[in-house]
Amino acid sequence: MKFGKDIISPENKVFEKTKLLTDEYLHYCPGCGHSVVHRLLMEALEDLNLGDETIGVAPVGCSVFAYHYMDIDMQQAAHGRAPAVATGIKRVMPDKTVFTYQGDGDLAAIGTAETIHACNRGENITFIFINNGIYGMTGGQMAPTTLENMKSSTSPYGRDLKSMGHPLKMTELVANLDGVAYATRQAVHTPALVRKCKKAIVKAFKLQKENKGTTFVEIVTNCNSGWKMRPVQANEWLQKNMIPYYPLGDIKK
Amino acid sequence: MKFGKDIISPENKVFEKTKLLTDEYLHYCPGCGHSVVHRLLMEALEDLNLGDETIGVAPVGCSVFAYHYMDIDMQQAAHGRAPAVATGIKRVMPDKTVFTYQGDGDLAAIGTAETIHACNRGENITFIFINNGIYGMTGGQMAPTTLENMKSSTSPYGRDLKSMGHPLKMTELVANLDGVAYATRQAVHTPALVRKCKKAIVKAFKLQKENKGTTFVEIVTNCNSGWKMRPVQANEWLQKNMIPYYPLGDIKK
Amino acid sequence: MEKDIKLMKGNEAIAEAAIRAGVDAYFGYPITPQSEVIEYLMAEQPEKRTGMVVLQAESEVAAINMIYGAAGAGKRVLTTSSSPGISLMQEGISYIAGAQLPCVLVNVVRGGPGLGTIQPSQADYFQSVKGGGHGDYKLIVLAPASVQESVDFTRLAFDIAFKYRNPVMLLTDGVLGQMMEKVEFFEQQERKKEDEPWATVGKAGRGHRNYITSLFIKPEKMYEVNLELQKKYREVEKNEVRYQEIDTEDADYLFVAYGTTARICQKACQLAREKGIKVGLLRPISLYPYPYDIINKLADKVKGVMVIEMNHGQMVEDVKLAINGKLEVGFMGRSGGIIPTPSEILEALENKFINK
Amino acid sequence: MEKDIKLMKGNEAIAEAAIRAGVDAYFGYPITPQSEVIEYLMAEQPEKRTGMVVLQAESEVAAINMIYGAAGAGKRVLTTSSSPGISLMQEGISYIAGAQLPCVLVNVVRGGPGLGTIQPSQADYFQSVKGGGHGDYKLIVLAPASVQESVDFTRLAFDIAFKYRNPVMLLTDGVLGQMMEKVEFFEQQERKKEDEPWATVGKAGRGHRNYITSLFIKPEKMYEVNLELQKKYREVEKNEVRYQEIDTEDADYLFVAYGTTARICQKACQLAREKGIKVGLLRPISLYPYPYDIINKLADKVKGVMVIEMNHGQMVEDVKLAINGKLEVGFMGRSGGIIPTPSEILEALENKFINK
Amino acid sequence: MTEEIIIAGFGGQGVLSMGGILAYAGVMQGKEVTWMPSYGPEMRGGTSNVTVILSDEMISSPILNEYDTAIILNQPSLDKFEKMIKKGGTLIYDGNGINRHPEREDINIYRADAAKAAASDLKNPKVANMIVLGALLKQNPIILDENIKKGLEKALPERHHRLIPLNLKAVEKGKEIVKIIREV
Amino acid sequence: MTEEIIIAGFGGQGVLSMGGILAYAGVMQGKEVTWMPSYGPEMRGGTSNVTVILSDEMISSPILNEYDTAIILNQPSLDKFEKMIKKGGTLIYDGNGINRHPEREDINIYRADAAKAAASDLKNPKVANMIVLGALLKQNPIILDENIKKGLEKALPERHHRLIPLNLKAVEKGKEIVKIIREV
Amino acid sequence: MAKVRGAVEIDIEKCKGCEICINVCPTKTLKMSGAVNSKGYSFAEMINDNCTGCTNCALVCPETIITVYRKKF
Amino acid sequence: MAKVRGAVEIDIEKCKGCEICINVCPTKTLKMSGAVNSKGYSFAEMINDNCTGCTNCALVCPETIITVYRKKF
Ligand SMILES: Cc1ncc(C[n+]2csc(CCOP(=O)(O)OP(=O)(O)O)c2C)c(N)n1
Ligand SMILES: Cc1ncc(C[n+]2csc(CCOP(=O)(O)OP(=O)(O)O)c2C)c(N)n1
Ligand code: SF4
Ligand code: SF4
Ligand code: SF4
Ligand code: SF4
Repeated sequence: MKFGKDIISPENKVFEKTKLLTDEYLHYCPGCGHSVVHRLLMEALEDLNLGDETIGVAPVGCSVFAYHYMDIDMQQAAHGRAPAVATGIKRVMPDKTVFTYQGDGDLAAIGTAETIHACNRGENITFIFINNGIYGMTGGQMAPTTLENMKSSTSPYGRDLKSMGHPLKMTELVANLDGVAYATRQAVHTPALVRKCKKAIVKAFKLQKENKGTTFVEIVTNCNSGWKMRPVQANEWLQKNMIPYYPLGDIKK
Repeated sequence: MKFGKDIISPENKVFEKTKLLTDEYLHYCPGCGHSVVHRLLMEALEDLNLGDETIGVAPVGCSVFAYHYMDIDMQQAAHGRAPAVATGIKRVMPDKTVFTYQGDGDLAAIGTAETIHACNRGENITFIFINNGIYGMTGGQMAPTTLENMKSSTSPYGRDLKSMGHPLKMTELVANLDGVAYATRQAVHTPALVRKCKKAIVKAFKLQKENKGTTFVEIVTNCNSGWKMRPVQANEWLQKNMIPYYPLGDIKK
Repeated sequence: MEKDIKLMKGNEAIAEAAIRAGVDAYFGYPITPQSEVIEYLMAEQPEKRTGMVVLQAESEVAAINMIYGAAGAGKRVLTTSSSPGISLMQEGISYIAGAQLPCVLVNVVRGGPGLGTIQPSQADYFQSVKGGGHGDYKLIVLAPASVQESVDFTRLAFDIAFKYRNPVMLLTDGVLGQMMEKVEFFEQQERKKEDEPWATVGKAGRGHRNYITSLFIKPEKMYEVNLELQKKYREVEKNEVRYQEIDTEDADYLFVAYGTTARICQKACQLAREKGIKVGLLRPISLYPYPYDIINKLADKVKGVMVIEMNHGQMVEDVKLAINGKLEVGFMGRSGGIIPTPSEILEALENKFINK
Repeated sequence: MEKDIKLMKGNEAIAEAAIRAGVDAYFGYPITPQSEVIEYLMAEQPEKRTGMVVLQAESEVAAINMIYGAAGAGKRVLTTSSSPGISLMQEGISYIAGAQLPCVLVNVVRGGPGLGTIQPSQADYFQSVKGGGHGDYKLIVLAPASVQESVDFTRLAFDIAFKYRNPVMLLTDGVLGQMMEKVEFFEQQERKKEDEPWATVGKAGRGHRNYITSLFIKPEKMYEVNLELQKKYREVEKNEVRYQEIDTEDADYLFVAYGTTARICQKACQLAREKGIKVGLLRPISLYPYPYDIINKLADKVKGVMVIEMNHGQMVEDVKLAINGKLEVGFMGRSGGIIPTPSEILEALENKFINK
Repeated sequence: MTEEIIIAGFGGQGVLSMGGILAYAGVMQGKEVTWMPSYGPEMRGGTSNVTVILSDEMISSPILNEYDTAIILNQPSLDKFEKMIKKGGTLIYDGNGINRHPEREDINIYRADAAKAAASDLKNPKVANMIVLGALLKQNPIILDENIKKGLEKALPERHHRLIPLNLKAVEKGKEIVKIIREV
Repeated sequence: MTEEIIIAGFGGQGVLSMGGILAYAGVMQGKEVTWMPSYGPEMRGGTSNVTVILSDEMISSPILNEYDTAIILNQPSLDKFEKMIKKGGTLIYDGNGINRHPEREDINIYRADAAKAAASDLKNPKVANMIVLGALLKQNPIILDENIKKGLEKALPERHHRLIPLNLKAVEKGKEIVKIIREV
Repeated sequence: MAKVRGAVEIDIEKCKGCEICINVCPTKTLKMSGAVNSKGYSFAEMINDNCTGCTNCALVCPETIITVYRKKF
Repeated sequence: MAKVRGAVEIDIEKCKGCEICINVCPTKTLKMSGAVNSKGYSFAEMINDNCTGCTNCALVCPETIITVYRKKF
């Protein structure tokens, strides 16, 4: 039997997939946060009517195939170098909208220098920074953001601060830089957070269009595969463990 | 005629070159701050009796030949990679004393990622960071630390913040990282500052010996050649322009 | 009508040529002996002359990836560096080649390995022509031998790069970069107006999205892309071989050398002829594609071939491949910033083939 | 007495072999298809077994420079990566070679160029043997063809590296890294106790300082250092050539292939002999120094030589240099993660030399 | 003697571990062994296969054109590998989810509905792979039972050793339920 | 005709700029020109030299074994380059600071004490280099005076053009003071 | 007071059965169906008519396969 | 009150004439000599007996070529 049949008709539609997302089957793991952020990003561009003039930069990481899903012009960048690639794009086309989409391994490990310097130059680009506390793509290795004692395939007994360093708060760090106009930390594991996160992304793009400088949106998500949890459990763990260390909200605005 | 002849005799000696400096003729420009810091560094090691067990890491930059002057074991490192090289050394010999000696181009431009991550891991090493606001070695190009409107061979009309970014305060930045035990900014253009600077270096090495984590000593100096000034004038300019933007003192202790 | 003749350093001439070639952007990082390129550009303020963007990157790694980004937007983009900096770019170069992006790279080679010395060298031949990065890719490599050629090849390099959607490298050295010679400049070219159909500039008007990538996770697809690349390289090998023959018609012996050493060999040829020894010079201009055929042909006419390089034997392998056992191939090399002199070179030839 | 036989993946076997070889430190960064090396090490906690240090670096650039530092202290150090990561290491590798530091690098090659694919490939041959970095330097390159050899060569590589104070690279691929085979391990070796006389460990007791550098600003000195390096390489070429001959005594045709493709060629030889075609295999084990002489010698005995690679023609140049025009050299290549099968290979040989 | 085996199915069906146990058992029997998985970028789903070669001599190519035996657990794998079995070779498959059944007439074909048996008889869907292995061993006893046990001991981490009896039972079950479809 | 010249001295003595003016003057005279400096890592001091080749034909090697003319401003440069002058070639030197004077008998040797003349007669030590250039032109008028003037105009940035008369005066001074030590 | 009713349409072939939607539905309208789709995933479906069209489920669904309808009565 | 007198010894061959020492001397004891050393640099020297041995000059001298002496009388 089917419920709600009488309601399902075009004039009653209140939510549907944005057209800037392609119909391609997403390769992400069930419950992965990447996909939600993909949608918010595309919705934001659609709401601002920027889909035609935006160039996105996809990283190396689970979202390496983002260009299959986002129906906008995109470049795939070498691991960690998305901010440099985006700088190259933006400098030759200052009127276009440019964003990078990067994981925590990409942005906070190998790409640290490019991140810091793009922010310090105040490149008019938007960073979408997916912090899932781990390297998803390559099989769940420790990232700079991995929490203390958190297990990963390269910290199988838990992250030991003394030998492996401290979970890095990139957004707080870049907020210190004069070039950064807006730095915020968001999440997408509840409907309310999803709504807030979208607002933050919209705000970032608006500031970019106003040439205010670098806008930096961190989004704390799960990597349930890397964490070796079921999706719902992963989101609970995230709320309980990640959020206290990576508190949500605007850091610089 | 010669003055003070009657005073000059061994028993009256109150200051002489430390033995950890070699007798080699320094290749630095007249009045360059590098040389003073070299001495303080060697005096600190001598005072702490660490000369025999220390490994220094020389950068690419004017101080690339530091190993000619410092009578200790040293490694020359690729441009910007001294923190990684020092990490390699320290990890295999945790009981030895290890320092990097780096210019602002080296540490704050190409070496940003290595700097941030060594600090974040709390590597038990000491950074000696020479901030002279310019690339000296290669002919006076703009560095990340170059002040607003300051001229250099790659900012011949002065540094334009909008297109070239903001003067970067690395010490403040790394002070945010949990691995950093001590971060301070010093200078050596007056006798009083020289004395203070040496104390800071001694403190940094002591903390290293106590395994407290990363110690980071920035020293603001002149590059009179790069600045196209005479040495005394350069030090005056430094006091008037660099110090207000890069205020001296401990940032984290 | 006065010709636009200037006396300029090779490095500065490349910078000026870039502005005139309508280049859209330069991204680079200082390193001796090539920092004059960015210094000249910063002083010239090309953003006022043509709108060209010049940015000092935080490192060579950043610079090459800025190049990737701007090249992906279909713009004319240039970076320059010297040996250690070029080594740092290898991952980026492989990406650019894999994503089939046009751009021009200049390596003003210095002596290695490691930090080495800032003096001139040709020890990056293998890196440039065989592939310093990973995977089966080819840079198209041009080796100017004068300041004038540095200028001319800068423009030519952009033409070739866009023709094949492939990175083109100019391989020069400290001598060519620091030396001043007379140059005649071509007229200011306009910057490109239309967008490349494949470029990522926002999909407005196009209807479908473009994307730039070198990722082809499925082996079948990756193999296909590689075959496509190989096809392109065969095309390049057919069309873009460039070389210069000097005094080869009646030559009994042949020097093979490129760039600075070719200039020195030319002088050695003069010295030889003064002594009654007929020596010619084959100067490869394109190092990839390599002029195998002409060398093979010349090998039929001469008694000996002598390769001269400022390294310990790199291009000599290509000469041997070209000659394929027909003749013995001699080699003389200097390195680390030591530049062979004309008489040394001649002596080496005499010792190898004449006084033996 | 029970032998220490295990069934292990190539990557894990290298990790275990490193622990047993008394390695002092591993620095590396994850990348498919080699992340098992660091994962195995982290799980094994070698700091408890032998005191070996394992650190995940922030990038490959950092990793290779950590290697430089620890190697400069005279320790046995290892890093592993795959193609794009190895490209990023090129500057560091050139520094290590220039400063004459011993260390072992493993490249578990994947398909390129660019991000490419994670499937196996041999397209980094040029980069490994000709020099991906700048300057005249050589890596000593060993190509294992089994998990057992991966283990044995890991130890051997350290012996060679310290004998010549030179970096040694193990060139494997995704097949060899991911495949499990039976391996017999050598016994746990002690970690080195004495300091190398040249190492920077603090000058206590020595009286004079040591320093590690690749900077020789004066051309004369840099040239001298380069000559010293060249002398060392001649020594290596004399002592360290390694290869395997399979069924070559009576062979009419010869395959030349290394690593995974050599294994596949071996099967193709069997298939050929079943068909009555006498085919042998020459497997270079050391890719630098290259077994030129034996290939040259075998060329006198066979009717045709066929080179098989998982790329579009790299080692084939060395085979041609070895054969120097004596015979035609055939080539078959696959790339991008496509692995040639035994029957494809045989067919290629037949088409080239028999059915023509 | 050399036995070249391909095992193929979905990611979660225990393809790699079945191959691993077989390979370990081969080691216990003193054989040369090669186990070569296909590997992909995704941590998630998809098909997966592993080549296992057991031999009394040194093993040459881990890459094969054709196999002595194929063990097949889903339709895509059947479609791909049926044609790659040597003439006179062996195909063993689990009928679960198979629509197009094997058609070749020049090979031996056996069927063992292991997924069903695992779920219903052994109450543990995870051991379906061992049931199929049992089916193989019934038809082609390349490995002695005792070595399968030893292989399990080596292949499974200590903490899973309590599962060995269940696994062995599954092997037995496979021997029981295997059906001959065609023998040549 | 090809003239191969080496100019050598200390860093601050205006060696490179003298070469540059000569090179620019050559361009004005329609000659082919190559100006090749030695360059070093140091922004500071040390010796410095530049090769200037003026020719009516295309210039081949910028690297030379021997020179037609050497212009020498300090002792180390004299020691290095005296022996690299072609037989019958020309050496011009400033006697300032020279202890070991040139000894070759198969070359033309001229001396112009330019540093002294610049300081005392022209009251500007910076133009010593132009005095030596004048000395050269007196002995070997490879470049016409008018082209030296044009060369100066090209070589000096606009804002220094007011110094051209002084420079020309220095050239004249050089022609005056040059002394023949030996002619062959 | 106007009554609001809603309904969701789920593209079950693309559902990966992550169950995140189920968790956020305030009216307990969604549940995993016992069946699996052709990719082998169990999928979500409406099990009652309590849906208010709040879009919570659609907002968190990683696959963006939930279309939401709402009608005021 | 004990009187203190000092003196400095300068290795003039290594002096680069930067004048930094002169600037920090509280007693105006140092001055550039008119002469130059063999490297061509003008060098610093004592021009009176006012030195107190305060070491200021030695602390800032980049070349570390000033040795300081002090004696109480
Ligand atoms: C130079 C280089 N080094 C390493 C890799 C391998 N690699 C691919 S993605 C990745 C990390 C991905 O983690 P993250 O950025 O956190 O993104 P996620 O997959 O978690 O979304 C790594 C190490 C690579 N492709 N290139
Ligand atoms: C990879 C690489 N890029 C560039 C260079 C050239 N280079 C040498 S030193 C230097 C900058 C030096 O500046 P800084 O670190 O501020 O030190 P300083 O010379 O001012 O003391 C540069 C760009 C190099 N040697 N290697
Ligand atoms: S591995 Fe992690 S980050 Fe990657 S798709 Fe799966 S859940 Fe998402
Ligand atoms: S260039 Fe600057 S930093 Fe270098 S030695 Fe001279 S003054 Fe010092
Ligand atoms: S959230 Fe989406 S993918 Fe997950 S179970 Fe619900 S409908 Fe399926
Ligand atoms: S500070 Fe030192 S180098 Fe400078 S003038 Fe004084 S003595 Fe000479």
